[in-house]
Amino acid sequence: MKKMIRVLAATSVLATALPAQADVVIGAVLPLSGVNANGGEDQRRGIELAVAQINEAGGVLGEPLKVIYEDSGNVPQRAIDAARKLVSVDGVALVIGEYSSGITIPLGQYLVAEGVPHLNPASTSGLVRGIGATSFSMVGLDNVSTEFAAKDVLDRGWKRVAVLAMNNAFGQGVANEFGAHFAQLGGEVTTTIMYTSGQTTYRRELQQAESTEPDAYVFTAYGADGGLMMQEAYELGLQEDPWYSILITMHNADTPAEFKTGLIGMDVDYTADDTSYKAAYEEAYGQSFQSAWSGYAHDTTLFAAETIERAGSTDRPAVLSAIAELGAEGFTGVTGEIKLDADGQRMWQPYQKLKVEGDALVSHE
Amino acid sequence: MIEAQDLRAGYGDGADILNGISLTAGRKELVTILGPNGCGKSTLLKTIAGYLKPRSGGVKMHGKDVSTVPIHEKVRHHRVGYVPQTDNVFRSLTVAENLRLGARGLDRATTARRYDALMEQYPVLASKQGRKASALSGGERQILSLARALIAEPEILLLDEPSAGLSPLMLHEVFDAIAGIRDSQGMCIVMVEQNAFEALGVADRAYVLSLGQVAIHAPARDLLADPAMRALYLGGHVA
Amino acid sequence: MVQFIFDTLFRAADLALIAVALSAVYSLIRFPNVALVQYAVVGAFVGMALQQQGVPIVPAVLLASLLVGGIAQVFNAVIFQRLLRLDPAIALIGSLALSMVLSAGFLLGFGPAAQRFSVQVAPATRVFGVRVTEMQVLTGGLTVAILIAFALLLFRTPLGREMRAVSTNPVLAAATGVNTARVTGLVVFLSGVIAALGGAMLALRGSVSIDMGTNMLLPVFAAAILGGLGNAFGAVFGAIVIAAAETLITNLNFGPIVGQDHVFLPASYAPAASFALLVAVLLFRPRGIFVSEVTRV
Amino acid sequence: MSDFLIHVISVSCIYGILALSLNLQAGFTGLMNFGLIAMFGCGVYGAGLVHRFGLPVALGPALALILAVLMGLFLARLGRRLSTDYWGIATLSIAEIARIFATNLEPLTGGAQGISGLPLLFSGLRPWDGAARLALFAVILGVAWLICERLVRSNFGLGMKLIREEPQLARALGYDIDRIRSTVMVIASVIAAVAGVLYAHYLSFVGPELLLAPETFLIWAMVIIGGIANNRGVIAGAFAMQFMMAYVPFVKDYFALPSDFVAAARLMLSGGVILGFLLLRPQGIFPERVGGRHDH
Amino acid sequence: MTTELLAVRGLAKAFGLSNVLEDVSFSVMPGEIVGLLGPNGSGKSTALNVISGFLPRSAGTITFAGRDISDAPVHAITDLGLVRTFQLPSMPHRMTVREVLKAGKRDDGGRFAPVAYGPEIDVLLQEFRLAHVAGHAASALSGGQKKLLSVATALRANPKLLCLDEPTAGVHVSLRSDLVGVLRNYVAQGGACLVVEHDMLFIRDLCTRCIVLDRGNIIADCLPGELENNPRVVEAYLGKAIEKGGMAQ
Repeated sequence: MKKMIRVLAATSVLATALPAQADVVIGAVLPLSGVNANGGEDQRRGIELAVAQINEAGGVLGEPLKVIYEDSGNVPQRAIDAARKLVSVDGVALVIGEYSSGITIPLGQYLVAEGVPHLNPASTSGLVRGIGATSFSMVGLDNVSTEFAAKDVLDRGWKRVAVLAMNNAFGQGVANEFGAHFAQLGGEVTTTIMYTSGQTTYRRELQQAESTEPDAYVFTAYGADGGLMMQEAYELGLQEDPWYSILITMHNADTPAEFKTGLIGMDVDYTADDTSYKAAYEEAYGQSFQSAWSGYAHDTTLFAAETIERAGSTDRPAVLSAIAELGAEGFTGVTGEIKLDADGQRMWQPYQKLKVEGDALVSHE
Repeated sequence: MIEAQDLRAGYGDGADILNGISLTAGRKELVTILGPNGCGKSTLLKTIAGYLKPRSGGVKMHGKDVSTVPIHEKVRHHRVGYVPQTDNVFRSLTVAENLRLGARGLDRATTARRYDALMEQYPVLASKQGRKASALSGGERQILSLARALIAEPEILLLDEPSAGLSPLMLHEVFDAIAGIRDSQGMCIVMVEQNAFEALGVADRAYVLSLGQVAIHAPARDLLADPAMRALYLGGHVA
Repeated sequence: MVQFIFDTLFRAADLALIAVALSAVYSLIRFPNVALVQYAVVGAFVGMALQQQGVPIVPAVLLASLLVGGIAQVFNAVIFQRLLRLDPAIALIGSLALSMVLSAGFLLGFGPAAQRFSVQVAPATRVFGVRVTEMQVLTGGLTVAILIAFALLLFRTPLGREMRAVSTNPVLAAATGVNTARVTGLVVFLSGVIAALGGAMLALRGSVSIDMGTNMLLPVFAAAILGGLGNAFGAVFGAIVIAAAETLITNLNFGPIVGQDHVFLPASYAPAASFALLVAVLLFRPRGIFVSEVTRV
Repeated sequence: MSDFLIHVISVSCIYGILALSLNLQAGFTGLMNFGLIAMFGCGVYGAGLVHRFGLPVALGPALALILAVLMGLFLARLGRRLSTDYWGIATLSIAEIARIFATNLEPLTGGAQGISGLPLLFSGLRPWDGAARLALFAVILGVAWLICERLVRSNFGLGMKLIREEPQLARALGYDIDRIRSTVMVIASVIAAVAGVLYAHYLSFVGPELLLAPETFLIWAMVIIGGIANNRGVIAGAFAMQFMMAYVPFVKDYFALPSDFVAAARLMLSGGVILGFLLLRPQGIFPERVGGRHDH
Repeated sequence: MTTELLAVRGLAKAFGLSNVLEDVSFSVMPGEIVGLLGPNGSGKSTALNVISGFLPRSAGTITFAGRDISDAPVHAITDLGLVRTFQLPSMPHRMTVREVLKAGKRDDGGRFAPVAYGPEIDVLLQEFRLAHVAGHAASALSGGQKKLLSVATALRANPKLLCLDEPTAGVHVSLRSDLVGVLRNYVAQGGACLVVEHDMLFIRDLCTRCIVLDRGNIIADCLPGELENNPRVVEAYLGKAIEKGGMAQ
């Protein structure tokens, strides 16, 4: 028993000793490990670039802006634990997070319950809308993107398609919304296959899809999953039929060129009119965008800094009303204009049609 | 050929099971170790064989101290053969494979020669060379395990209750075989037995153990005639 | 149908090597060593790392397997021999713990993403109306070759005879002059090598991520237990049964039943099929279908 | 700051309850359950399903109880003819099957996205809600501890210990091994499910990730570090592990380590602690008190 | 006429093809101490295992205290009052001698009632000379002490019939007479014993009747004193060695 008390005492001393607060601090919960680690890393890059840009221009409220990154490990409860640390120990002004909708939703609900402003930089499931009053999306939701995709697919003359999506909130949202829009526009979904992310093979799923003899395969996949799926589709000879990827940048970087020849798809448009961000990214990291999400994370950070500046303090109620104000007014970042609707969701965002050329993605109208 | 001096041994950190036992056995001699259940017979044999390290005292074979030499090295380098009590054949291996295992380390020609000789000596085995050992009867297994030890031509043979689980008829066959080995090959044999009177019938000398100590040490013939022995098994007790 | 058989066989090949290694080592060291599945991942990762250092693929895989064999021996000597003295169940917990530590090591060393050997990948060709890729044929053939080589070693050589002798009766084997510690060490080494080769074959056919060990754990165990743990070649049979069950459950079209064209069970139920089979076997035939030589106490 | 400490202690209490449950099975009865998380899952999903289908919150514990009893009985039945290691693998399989179904039975369980928005306990007491929850958890932990202590010190407890080490002797003395096992499994399962219900209403989210196998091993680490078959010890172990887990991110911040470190360190901690203790101090920090308070 | 406590009729047990027990019938009355003897491999231990429910029978019936227990599970048989010990008792290492002794009697004051160590435990500890090791781990006892503990534990269960498997093997000579005293005392208070034993002196001191098994069949059922003069018994024990020249008396 004595030992236990000693352990407790030691850890609580450790706990109070660690956080050092001087700067304006915001938190970010990202999937820095797990299957979405590449996406999470790309988000982190976007945030870093934004922080550099803000601090170069004098910071926020006269202080340098600091972002504390926490890893969700792609697990909801870890994400909530991480948020708890950010909120109660680091005392952050607001929290940016996460990547996949299945985690963003419980994370957001926790933050809403705590009264902490939550900015969603990436998750597009329709369910995000219901998180709560102090949660805001810096990205347009599925209903917008899948309608765009369904139209694009039909325009290319493919009437019967098999849909593959990962079995989580985002994938289920995409599959349902796409199916609804596609049927409404007169197409037919032959089968909808929900696969578990992180497998070592997707042959079974691919063969299930193939047996329905579709005109084309419509799929969405995270980084490593997408790469493997494209390789196996190639090996199985399924690429004789066209493949169409919803949010193609999620896995493009993880897919070797030889397995994605002829792949087309759509994604959010992250370079709007302004190419300076693209240049900064390439200079800093020596490669082109790994996904669309760095741009959104970048804009989310800029948006956050701007609201704190407007609020005049890191006081949460003040920050919240500043977000509402700025959202109604509109704010222009590298992904175009961010304007929020009554639910705090981004009303519009640009999309682009893309195709693979070698290793890179190019516009494909 | 075997000299055990004041052996003390036990399992794990348990109490001593052998409380200072000394024993000798010479060439062309069949020595049997007797005693009631739990007196330490098998433990003594295991300690001599090298399964168990003595806590004190020592074992010499051919005049060399081998107290800490593990069993497999004794078999390979000190010409020792050991036949455990039950479960003494490799059930999943064929009769031929069992014998070949016994002949490990020997060249092909020698193996073949001795193999054939054993087949001639033990016709029960010859007819079942390709069978799995698990298909043999209890007596056949006993013979097989004996043959497996003999193929390496040991000079010292340690037997742990060769009669265990055998029918009386089979028992005589096995004991006769053992006595035959001593006589024909001049081997030194130490045999632990429950079947006291049968064992005494073939043995030269006997040690009777009680609670981890030697209670009686005498020539087998004398013991067989000894009323104390009769008492031990039919209503007597050695204090 | 032909496609079904091929899918089953290739899935069985995924499992067979690791399951055989597991069974072989179980026959001598009587506890289910969960870490063996992670050895397969180590083998694949080390092979890929060597290839990235410029070692050609064949020596890279061989070198990696030998290395894993050595690692298996070290872990066995340092960890499992000591834990087994306490209790086989403790050794099982230890092997689970070792698996976690190894996963952590992979995460730090190789990152979370799936990795591949850099080999030429060609699209599948059709044989008997079934699509097979060059790599599938090659690795499948190699798997069979490794299994045959292991069988020959076990049943046709004096060393194999000693291995079988030690596994059926270690006490007697020692009494026959077999150095049981050396034979056990050798089998541990071989199990590491075979598991690593199994991992490399998997990596050659697709990709290997740090989660592979966790994902393979139960199917491999299901195969090994189905075949009767300790019965090395029963494990091959077990692998085929498990593979068939997994393939069947994902190939069944429930569409007609519910009045649609195509409704499949999600393929992610496939592992549940193998686990359920495992549980059923344990419920009704607690010692596997082929009762092995190992009598359990 | 103190909020975070309250959080860590609250979660430690919940894990303390789980550690007690595992200790009852593995520590005192020798039942090596590697699927403990499925019992916890009965509680989590009991609460979650009730919420998802709009039933009164109070039905959550009831549903959890029913699921837990069934789970306990099934695992005990499975163990009837199996040796320890086979049973361990079997329990691991059951837990994985449960997780796979939780992930895929979307209409029932909400699938991979889980069930969110469960009512948070005492949310009306803000800002004292955290402390109130902690108090509740501590009380329930205390009650669980009392139940476990009473159980292992009873005549029944002697039977458990006898079964753990000498089942043959236990049988010869007339102990009905199957019945004692089933009873222990059901009690332990219910205790774990209570922890699950509390956790679900604490996290306000229920998802299949809660049922991942490494979570079971985390609880094993707690039991092994604290001292197997020592009820106070395993609670101490739960606190120690939870605090270490919770402070890994701070270590990362402090030394500016890469973010992969957190995930790896957590795995390394549970695995390494188990291995280290098994090799160097298998009896744990607080060893079992053989003989209890009556023997000196 | 008093009714039989234990009645065994036509009991047979085969392992695979070998018949270990062929046709065994005998009974035990209250107040009796029956010795079950026989050379190695005669089936004594197997008989004990089948009667106590540890092995399934192949044929025959077993009744105990008026109930058919032929197929009853071990715990049910024990509940009726038939308690056994083992030839090589192994004891737990994380329970004390006192705890093991306590565990001999189940449901003492209720299943979930706290364990209380009453004076009867101390009496038993004294009687079996285990008081000085009462707080030690049971596994740390010597082989003989374990034997004594197992007998004491079985006695705690207040059995109607106590079945002992070689209770004296490994037990120190000075303790054997104590054991005889304790068992006599127990029988005097209404118990009965069935003892598998090698030590003839012990048998002669203790038993009221002896049953001798050979190769799965009963070859004698007599008083202990009559054993030496029973030619079948002598033959079974001494075999052909006699003819071969031994036993020259």
